[in-house]
Amino acid sequence: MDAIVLQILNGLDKGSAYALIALGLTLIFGTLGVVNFAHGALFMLGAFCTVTLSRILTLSHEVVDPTRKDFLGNPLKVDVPYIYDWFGESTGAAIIDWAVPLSILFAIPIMIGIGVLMERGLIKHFYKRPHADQILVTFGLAIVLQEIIKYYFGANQIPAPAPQAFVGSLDFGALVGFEPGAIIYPYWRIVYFCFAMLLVGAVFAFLQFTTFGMVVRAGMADRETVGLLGINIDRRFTVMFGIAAAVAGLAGVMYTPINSPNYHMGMDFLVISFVVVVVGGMGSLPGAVLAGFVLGILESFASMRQVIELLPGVNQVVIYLAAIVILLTRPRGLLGRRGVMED
Amino acid sequence: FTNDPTGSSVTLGFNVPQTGPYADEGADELRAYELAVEHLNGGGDGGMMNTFSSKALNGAGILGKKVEYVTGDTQTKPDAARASARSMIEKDGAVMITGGSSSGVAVAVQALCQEAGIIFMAGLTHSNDTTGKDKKANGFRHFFNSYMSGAALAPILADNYGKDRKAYHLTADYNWGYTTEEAVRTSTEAMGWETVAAVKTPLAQTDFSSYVAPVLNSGADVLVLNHYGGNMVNSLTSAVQFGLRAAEANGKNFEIIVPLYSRLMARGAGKNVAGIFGSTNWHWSLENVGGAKYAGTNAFVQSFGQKYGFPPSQAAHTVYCQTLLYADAVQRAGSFNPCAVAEALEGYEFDGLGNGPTLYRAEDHQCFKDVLVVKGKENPDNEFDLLEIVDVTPAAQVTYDASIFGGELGSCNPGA
Amino acid sequence: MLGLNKKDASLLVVVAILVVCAPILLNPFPENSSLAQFNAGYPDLMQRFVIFGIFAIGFNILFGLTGYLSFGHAAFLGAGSYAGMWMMKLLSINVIPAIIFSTVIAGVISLAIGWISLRRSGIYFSILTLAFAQMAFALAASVLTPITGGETGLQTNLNDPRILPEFLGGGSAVDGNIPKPSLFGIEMTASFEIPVAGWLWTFNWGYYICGIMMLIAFYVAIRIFRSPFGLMLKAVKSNQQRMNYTGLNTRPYMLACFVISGMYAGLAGGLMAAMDPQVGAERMQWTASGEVVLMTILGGVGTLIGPVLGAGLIKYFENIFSKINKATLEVWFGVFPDWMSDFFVTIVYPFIGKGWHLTLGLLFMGIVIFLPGGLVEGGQRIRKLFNRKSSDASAKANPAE
Amino acid sequence: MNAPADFSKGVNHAQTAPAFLSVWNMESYYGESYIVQNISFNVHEGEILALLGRNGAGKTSTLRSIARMDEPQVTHGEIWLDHKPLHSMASHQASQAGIGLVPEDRSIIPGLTVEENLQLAQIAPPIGWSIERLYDLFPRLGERRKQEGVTLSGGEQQMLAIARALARDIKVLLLDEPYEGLAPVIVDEIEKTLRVIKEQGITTIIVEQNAIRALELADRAVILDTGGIVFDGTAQEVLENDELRAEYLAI
Amino acid sequence: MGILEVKDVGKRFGGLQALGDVNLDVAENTVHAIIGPNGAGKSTLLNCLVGKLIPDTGSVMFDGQSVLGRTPYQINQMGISRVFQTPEIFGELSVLENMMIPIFAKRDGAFRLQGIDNMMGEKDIVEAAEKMLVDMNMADKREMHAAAMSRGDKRRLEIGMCLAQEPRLLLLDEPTAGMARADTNNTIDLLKQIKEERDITIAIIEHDMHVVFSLAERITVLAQGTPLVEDTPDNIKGHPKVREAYLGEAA
Ligand SMILES: Nc1ncnc2c1ncn2[C@@H]1O[C@H](COP(=O)(O)OP(=O)(O)OP(=O)(O)O)[C@@H](O)[C@H]1O
Ligand SMILES: Nc1ncnc2c1ncn2[C@@H]1O[C@H](COP(=O)(O)OP(=O)(O)OP(=O)(O)O)[C@@H](O)[C@H]1O
Ligand SMILES: CC(C)C[C@H](N)C(=O)O
Ligand SMILES: [Mg+2]
Ligand SMILES: [Mg+2]
Repeated sequence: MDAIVLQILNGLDKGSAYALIALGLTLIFGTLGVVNFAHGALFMLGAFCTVTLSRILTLSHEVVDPTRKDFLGNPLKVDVPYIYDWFGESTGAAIIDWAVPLSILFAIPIMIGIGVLMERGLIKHFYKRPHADQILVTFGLAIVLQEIIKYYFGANQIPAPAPQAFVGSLDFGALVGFEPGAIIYPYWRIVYFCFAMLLVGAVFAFLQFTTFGMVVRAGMADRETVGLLGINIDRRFTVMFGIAAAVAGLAGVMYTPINSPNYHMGMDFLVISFVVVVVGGMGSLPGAVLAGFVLGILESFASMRQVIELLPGVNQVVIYLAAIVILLTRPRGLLGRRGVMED
Repeated sequence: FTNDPTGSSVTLGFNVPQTGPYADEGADELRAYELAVEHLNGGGDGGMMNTFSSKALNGAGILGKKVEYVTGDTQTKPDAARASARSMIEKDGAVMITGGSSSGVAVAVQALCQEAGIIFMAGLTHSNDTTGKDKKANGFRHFFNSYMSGAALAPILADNYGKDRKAYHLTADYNWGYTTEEAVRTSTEAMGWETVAAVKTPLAQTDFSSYVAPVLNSGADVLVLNHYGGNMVNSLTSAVQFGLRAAEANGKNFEIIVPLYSRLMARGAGKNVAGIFGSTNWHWSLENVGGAKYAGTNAFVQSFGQKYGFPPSQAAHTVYCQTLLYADAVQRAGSFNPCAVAEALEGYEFDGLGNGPTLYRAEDHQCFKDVLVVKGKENPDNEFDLLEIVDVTPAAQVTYDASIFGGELGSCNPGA
Repeated sequence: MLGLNKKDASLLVVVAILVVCAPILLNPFPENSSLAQFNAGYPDLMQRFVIFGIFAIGFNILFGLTGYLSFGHAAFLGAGSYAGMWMMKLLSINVIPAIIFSTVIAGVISLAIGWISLRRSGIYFSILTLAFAQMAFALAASVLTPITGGETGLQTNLNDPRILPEFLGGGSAVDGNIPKPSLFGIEMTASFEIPVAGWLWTFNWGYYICGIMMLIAFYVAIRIFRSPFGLMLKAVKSNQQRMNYTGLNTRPYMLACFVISGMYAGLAGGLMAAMDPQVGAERMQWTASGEVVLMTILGGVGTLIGPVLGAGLIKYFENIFSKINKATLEVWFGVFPDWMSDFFVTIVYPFIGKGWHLTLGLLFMGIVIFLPGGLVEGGQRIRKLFNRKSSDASAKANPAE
Repeated sequence: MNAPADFSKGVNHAQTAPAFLSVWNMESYYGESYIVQNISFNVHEGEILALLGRNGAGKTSTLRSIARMDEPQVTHGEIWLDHKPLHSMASHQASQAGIGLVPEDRSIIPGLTVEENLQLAQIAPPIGWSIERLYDLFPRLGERRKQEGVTLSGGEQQMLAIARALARDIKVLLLDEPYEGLAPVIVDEIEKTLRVIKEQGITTIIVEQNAIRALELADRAVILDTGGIVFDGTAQEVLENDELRAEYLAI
Repeated sequence: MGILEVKDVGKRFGGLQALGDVNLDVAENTVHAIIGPNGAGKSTLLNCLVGKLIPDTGSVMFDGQSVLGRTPYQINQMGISRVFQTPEIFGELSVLENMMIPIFAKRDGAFRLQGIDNMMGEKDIVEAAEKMLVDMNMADKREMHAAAMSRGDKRRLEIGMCLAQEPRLLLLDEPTAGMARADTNNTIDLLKQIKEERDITIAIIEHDMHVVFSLAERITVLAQGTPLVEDTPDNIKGHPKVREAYLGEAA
């Protein structure tokens, strides 16, 4: 029983990662109809916003410490962050400690900027082009972004830990009446889940309670006619892209303490996020989120030892298996709309 | 034989991952290769050529021919690695291929070199198979292997954590993972440990939470992460997040073990590695800690550090050694003929390359030398000082019978 | 000729000539020149060009004609490779059974996957094929390790049975070495080299066998494009509804097309195993499926020769650009003064060697942005330019007309 | 028969333009094909103009050019609406300037209900008739307000397309075959509506195959053939000129 | 006993009874028109005949065999062809290719693998397609992309494609909508001629009374999903209820 609750919890946080990435992707892919292979790269860029901010915060000057030696036996040069000089050591250290949450503020304008730039400079010209061309150009862009990041940050992972206050885990089991220690759950993952729900809610609200969503959907289905009705659809597409980029970026920012970022993390998520969006149903935001959680939880269950022993290898294929079953029984995914990218 | 160098130079093929997850290891390997070539051609301070027990090398290239090299990208994919190696052989006329970053690649490229009649000097590969089940007459490995990691680690673990432990293994679902799990299991079980469970994790996994979370309730009190690279960074991060470091089980402190460590990896995992045991082939502080027996280490660190500004990784060290060893073997054999070179390497004993006295065993072309047991440092002095050498296990203790892994060496192929 | 119209026949002839002369054409730079780096005329790469050409031609039969974008074609390539390897391990080192069997197996598997995936269209179809391929990859890489060799892959071994009699390529090891794939005794790696002045031309048996297979594959593709069957496939792409109400059953057309395309992939896989006896599971990964998609788009979707060109370009970058290192650059720019050469090296370095992906990414973007129809469109534009120029010239020459 | 006024190219006609909507020397292309071939005509405020011609004559292309759709591309010429230069606008700007087009394929937006299709027209200014008023005009649409627009019957879709144009405050209504597919009684209804619209001062250009009906409604007529204007005059003239009708309209 | 017998067919869309107990009997080798107000269910009825929709109740028999439970292509192979209300053609193919496809379907059935046969080697089919193009008066458009044609031309092409199949029952949903008068008349003549020459039954939906009254031998008037009357054209013209609900002043 506790094992099951545990895997559901695990599925929730994996699900929130999938859901967040798929949410951003579905804004571009399910709503604007652009097969955006650079979406994973946006997620990755978000994560590197965190890395960049913590690099900025730890910008240092060197102080030679003659008592210690470096690997060549020379006196050790110690880096002292400027921020220590300005705010004093303890405040400075606290600011550095809170780099990840601070990055949210840092990342929002940057990611919106990147999204808008990308749309204006590139994607704009590809709405009417075949999906194949969109794949090629966005894949090319993804590679370029990745390589640039790799060039500056290297190929290995870079740790970006959560603030000290969120290190450690909650004894969730004890709270709901299991034995102590039966179900423990890291604080940061709880934060991630809540953050995901908040972001999903905000995006939903924006699209639900304004006509923005309807207009963009209409524009996707028939740009020409929407223009005929006096609506400047290009501008709305740009805004949509900016939002999508920001959502992807924030998903990346908050993900860094869970897995240390590297330049390749976007590609790792790319395929899964396409699967999630399509299983959720093209053009459906709730579908993408639902599918994210369903697949996340399924994956968690499939990686239970007992399950793997029963069916070796299910953990590796369960998402795809589920995708096949769902798409065969529900032709347009969980909540898909008719006619969106069916040809 | 294939690619007998006719001109005044000889070409070596450095086939390393330049893209993909091991690109940083690959980059470090490449630095070491360049350094080795410089030293072979008489440039720089000579590095370990000065401490190497064999004095056949004289700084005038190999057999008087200037050493040149070509580089290629394995992408850590057997297919791509073979394509790259084939182009080195067919297009550039390389006489020897070296490099690699994973056992899959090493096995694939080694087989290719066997077929083509070229010597293969393996780089970073740790699976037993490379010189076990899949060994080849034209292939040689300086790096240690899973078996040795297990054999070296087990006694230290028993000393530190006791003989009554229950281990839970998470194993990367591929050949290296299997052999490492197997090695650690057998050697710890021999100490009296019990293995509660061993779960295979997909190689492409990035979030290990659903594998890590159930560990605490399984009755285990030790978690063994048979992971490397990104896998290990992520699984260790998950394990720490789920409070395993702080937890108690069966009345003991819960412990985590990482059988194969590398410094580059430790950097990715950050503070999470503190206090965690593992093994490694070599570390830049070895001579400072272990004394003159490990001569060569400081010479190498010095010349590498001067050139690049940071200490070499174990990957850099092993490929530097491999390059010198090859050059030396050619020099001693007096010929580039792969069969002559192989003969010169087989059963060769040497010293001064930073690992102490070492044997290139004839039966399986595996090097036997001391193995380092290391631990993540609690309070690193500087950004390179992440691992602390806990113990050095003597070579004798990690030596095994050459036949235990099966496989056939075949006969050396000099090529057409 | 051969039932082709004049235009197609001349295209086939041109391709055939290119294939035959490739060892010369791809080695334009003398052996010892500093540009020899850019030579691609060595057996392994030439084999890859034509093998991936076959793969892309087959993919284009599906994608170019019907518009169905399969994201799982690598599964068929991989299955073909494994099948071919097993033939070389079990039956004979002769490549013929390997090639035949790999094509057949890929056909059978694509029949099964196509049967299910073709129930959906558009993006849903793409994701179904992707899911199947990813499952195949995951299984090959782990659970099926006894058959596939897992992540390390499958190789020929000293003690493989090879039960066919020796003259058919059966039999075991030759003095401690594994026999090499061959065609009735001609080893795939066997080449003869002709040095001409500063050039060295390598004519390789394996390459020519692949080349012949590609020409056959290309010919069959032309015939399919020009057949009523091809017309039906284009009609499926254009309007399935009209197809149905015209009394045509689209399912078998699609399935036949899918299987043919899968068999092309299987053939390519079989040839890969035959040229280089080693298969790794990553050959089936989505990135491999994605690669053939990129090749096809890069060359020109729905064109006959485009996919081959796209395949060539990507493989060229992967194999040639990735091998240029700093030392090579220093040699090239050595003629300039030091500061200039340093400057050039710094500028160029991020784009070559380990930066080859960056160049490839930029190339992808550049081509789609500036040549929407892929490389083939580029060619057409150049030709148009020439035509215009020459017609301008003739117009000037004959002002009276 | 008035010959189209001849204005030299490149002059700013805003001040000299005698009419409410003026098209000067307009040329449009679909890719490389030259479709609208240098046409000029004027429409006065409050007037109904019938634009007639055979299939493929270029009627739709002319309307689309005026509405500033991406295709066909207007490569030359000027279009002025009430002293505003339509030729330098994008379609959404033209719409905001007062152009309303009822396209020949109706272009009901898939995925949106009838009501959403109408709401969409009232997002950008200027806003015209209220949705309730439109439902009064076409009660069938009111009954089907929650139904997805594209599942309406052919005739219902036509009503929706006209209603959608009226939902905006337009100055010029461009109708591309508005009677097509409508039952005769409904055609009568729409004709009445068009007269009402005219009374409100809205200018209309109507393209219609049912030429007689269109001419009975219209004040003036322009006849197109292979992309050029072959007649520009009053509707009455066409109705009376049998030769003209026989040659270009086959009636 | 007609060739097509529709018995008690009903179809609901959610709360809307689009068809209720429709009975229809079309005699062999006649032209039967179905008219009625917009949204009466005419297209829906046609959809039930060709397998696009499955009726909730009732039966549809063609030549003694049930149509229900068969897929569209099977129904077509039985000898029923349909022209849609909005043109359904192969936009990316040339006009000639468009015309060849139905002829292939006629000759080879629902599926035949002609993997490497040469299309242009099929002389008979090319000739038949070209002849049909001449008949449809569009031989000059032979090489054009079908999508680039004007809408009237697309419709003509679609009719030609259906006729090329030589169906036994031809269903036409507003075939002349948007067609110029001259071509409408041509089409009427063509349909008449084909009916004379071949054993063909035609069911036609039209709002253009000129077409209806020139072609139809019997007329069914559908209103709100049920047949109002069925009679000869002359009687329908004079029927007061029909005049009121549908024809208006047109008749
Ligand atoms: N998208 C297109 N691409 C190329 N040519 C086109 C395109 N659309 C229309 N044409 C061509 O432009 C010409 C004029 O077409 P247009 O649709 O304006 O005619 P129309 O007068 O509206 O005819 P109809 O009465 O049939 O609707 C036709 O010859 C047609 O073939
Ligand atoms: N898929 C559907 N879902 C809901 N309602 C539908 C659907 N298809 C048709 N209807 C409704 O059923 C009714 C009958 O539609 P149908 O298309 O058969 O009319 P029709 O007689 O052909 O009219 P018209 O002459 O205008 O083409 C209409 O009111 C239409 O809105
Ligand atoms: C990089 C190596 C030391 C470990 C690697 N995973 C292997 O297969 O051997
Ligand atoms: Mg028109
Ligand atoms: Mg209808």
